[in-house]
Amino acid sequence: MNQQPSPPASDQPPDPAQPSACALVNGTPYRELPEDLYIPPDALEVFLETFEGPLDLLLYLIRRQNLSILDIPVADITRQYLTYIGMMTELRMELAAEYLLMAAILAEIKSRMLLPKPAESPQEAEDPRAELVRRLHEYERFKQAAETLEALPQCGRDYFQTTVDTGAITVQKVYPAIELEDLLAAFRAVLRNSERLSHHSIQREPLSVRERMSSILARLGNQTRIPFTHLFERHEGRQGVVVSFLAILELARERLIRIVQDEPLGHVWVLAPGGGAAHD
Amino acid sequence: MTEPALPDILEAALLAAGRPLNLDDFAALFAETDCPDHDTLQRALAELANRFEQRPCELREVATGYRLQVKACYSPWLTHLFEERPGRYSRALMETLAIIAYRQPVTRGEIEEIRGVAVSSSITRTLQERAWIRVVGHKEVPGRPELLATTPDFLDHFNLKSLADLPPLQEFITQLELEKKPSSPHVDQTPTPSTHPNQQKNPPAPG
Amino acid sequence: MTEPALPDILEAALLAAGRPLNLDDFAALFAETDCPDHDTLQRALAELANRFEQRPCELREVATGYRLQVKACYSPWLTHLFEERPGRYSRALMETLAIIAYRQPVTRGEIEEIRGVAVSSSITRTLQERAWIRVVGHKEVPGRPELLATTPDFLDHFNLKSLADLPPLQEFITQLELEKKPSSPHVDQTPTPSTHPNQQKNPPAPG
Repeated sequence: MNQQPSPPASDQPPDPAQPSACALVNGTPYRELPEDLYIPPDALEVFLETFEGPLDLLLYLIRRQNLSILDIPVADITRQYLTYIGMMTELRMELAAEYLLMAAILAEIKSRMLLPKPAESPQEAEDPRAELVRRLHEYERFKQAAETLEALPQCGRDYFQTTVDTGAITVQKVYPAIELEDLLAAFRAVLRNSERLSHHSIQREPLSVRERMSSILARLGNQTRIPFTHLFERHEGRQGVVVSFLAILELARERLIRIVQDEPLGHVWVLAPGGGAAHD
Repeated sequence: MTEPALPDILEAALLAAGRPLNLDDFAALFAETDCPDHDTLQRALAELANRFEQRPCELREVATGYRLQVKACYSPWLTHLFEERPGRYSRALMETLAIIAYRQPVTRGEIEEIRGVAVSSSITRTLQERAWIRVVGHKEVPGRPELLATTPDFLDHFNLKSLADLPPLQEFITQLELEKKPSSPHVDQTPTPSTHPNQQKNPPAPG
Repeated sequence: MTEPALPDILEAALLAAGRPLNLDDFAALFAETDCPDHDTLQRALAELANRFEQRPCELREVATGYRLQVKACYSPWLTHLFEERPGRYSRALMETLAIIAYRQPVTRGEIEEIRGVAVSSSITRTLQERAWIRVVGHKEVPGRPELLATTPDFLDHFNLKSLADLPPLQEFITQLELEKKPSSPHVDQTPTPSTHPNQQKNPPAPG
C-alpha cells in the first residue's frame, strides 16, 4: 500500500564510486546527459517531472545517499542540485522559478559555511543550514502525511457505499401550504393589474352562478346528458333555482351546453356541446 | 481471513453496484480461472434470495438483471427520507388559481387575457396534480379549449363550503377604486409619506 | 403484516438513503408521536452493527452520520464492477490536501511555503469540486487571502469521523530540536508560527 512515489533511485544502494550520478533511467545511473540520446528523452523528462518542487528534489538527493537532513553536505548537494537544474534547462523543461530560487539559497548557504564562525557568542551563531533543514523537515512531514492520507481507506477504492433500489418505496408528495389570504392577495394583484377586467361584466355576475356553471359542466363530463329538471335542487329553495337557471342560461349563451327537446312537451335535456342528439 | 463465500461476494457486488447486475456481470467479478459457471451463480443467487426474506431488502430479477430493493412495506418511514421541503408557489400560480376560482369555468386563453401573460402548462399541471382545478368541458370555439374550474378539494383546502364563501368580487373592486381615486387630492400633492401608506400598499383583507 | 422492528427500519433507511444519516435523520423517519429517543436509536444502531458482523456490509460512523458500506475485504472483486478505476490523485494534490487537513485553516501562500512551489489553481478547484475543501474565511492580512479548510465530505470519503482520527503527523521537528539544540530556543525564534509542535499534534476541529 505504501508505495513510495519518489523516484526509483532510492532503492539503489549508494555507490561511493559514483556519488554524483545525475539521473537513473531504468535503474542505470547516468552522470551526465548523453549527447547521443541513448535514453529516450521522454523517459528522462518523466523522471525529472516526478519531483514536486525544489524541496522534493533536495530531499531525494539527500535520501538517495542515506544522509541525514541534519547534516547536509551542502557543497555536494548543491553541486548535484545544479546538475539537475542544468538538465532540466537543457531539456527545455518548463522550470519553475522556485528551482532557481533554491539554487540561490543553496549557494548562499554554501558561502556562509565557508566563512569562519565568530569566536564570541557561539550560542547565537546559527548554522546557516538551519532554516533549510527546517523547511526540508516540514516538507517531508507533509509528503509523508500525503502518502498516509492516500493509503487511508477511500470510497470507491477500498470500501463501497451501498445503494439499493428504492423503486418500491412510495413517496408522499409534500405540497406548499397556502392560506386563503394568499389567494385573495393574488386576486387583488390580478385586479390591480387588469384594467380590462373591471370593465367587464363579471362584477355583476354573482359568484354562485359561476360555481354552478362549473358544477353543471362537471356533471356533463360524467353523464353527457342530464334532464333539465335534475339541475335544480329542491332543498336550495327559490334562490338555488334562480342560480341554477342563470347558470344554465349563461352556459347556453357561451355555447358551453346545448339544451334540446326531442319532442313537443317532452323532456328537456341538457347536453355537452359535442354530445349527440338526445334520444331514449 | 478466509475467502468470502460466493453468495456474500454477490451480495457485496449488488450492494455496491447501484444498478442491476446480470450473470455476465457476476462472472466478471472473478478471475477467469476461478470464475463460477452460470449454474453455480444461479444457485448462489437463490440462496441469497432466501437469506433476504427476513431482511428489509429483497432480491429481484428485472429486465436487465438482478438488483436489491427496499421492501415496499417500509414506505411509511422512508417516505420522509425523500420528501422535499415544500417550496412556495409562484405568484403566477397563485394568480392563475385566483382567476380560475373567480372566473370559472374559464379557458387558459381567458386567463392569459386577464393576466396579460401566457399561462405556463406547468402551472395548470401543478394545480391539477394538487386536485384543486379540473377540466370541466371544452369551449365550443375553434380549438375547443379546455374549460377550467375549481374542485371540491379546493374548497376543502381553504375551508370553504362553497365558492359563495369567497369574498365577493364587488368588495375587491370597491377597494381598488378607493386605491385609485384617493378621497382627498391633498394626499397626492403633499409629499408626506406617512399619509396612509399602509392602506394604499396593502389593502386590508375583506371582512 | 406486523410492524417492522426498529433496527430493520433503520437498516432500510440506510440502504435507501445513499448518504450517511445522523440521529436527527433517523428521528425524522417517524411521526412525532412515536419517534424513538436518541438512546433507543443508538441501541438499535448497536444491534444493527452486531447483526452485520457476518455480512458483507458494515455499519460505520463517519463525519456526517452513519452509513452502510461494503467491507474492504470485498474490494478485489468489486473493482471489476466499475469501468473507470477511481483515479489516483497526483502527489501535488495529495500534498496540498494533507497540508490543508493538518494545518487548517490555511492560506494558499502558507501551503506554497511548505511545499516550496506554487499551488496550481486546478488543484484547489478539483478539491473544491470534490467538496473536500472549502473557503472558511479570509486572513486579515494585505490581500485578505482565502483560508482553506476541509469539509465533512472529506472525512466521509476517507472513512473518518473527525479530524482527530487523522493519522498523527510525524514529529521530525521535535527530533531535530532534541538532537541539534537540546536547550536552545532557536527554533522558536524563527518567525514561523506554523511550526509549533503542539499545534501540529492537534489539528483544529472542523468548523
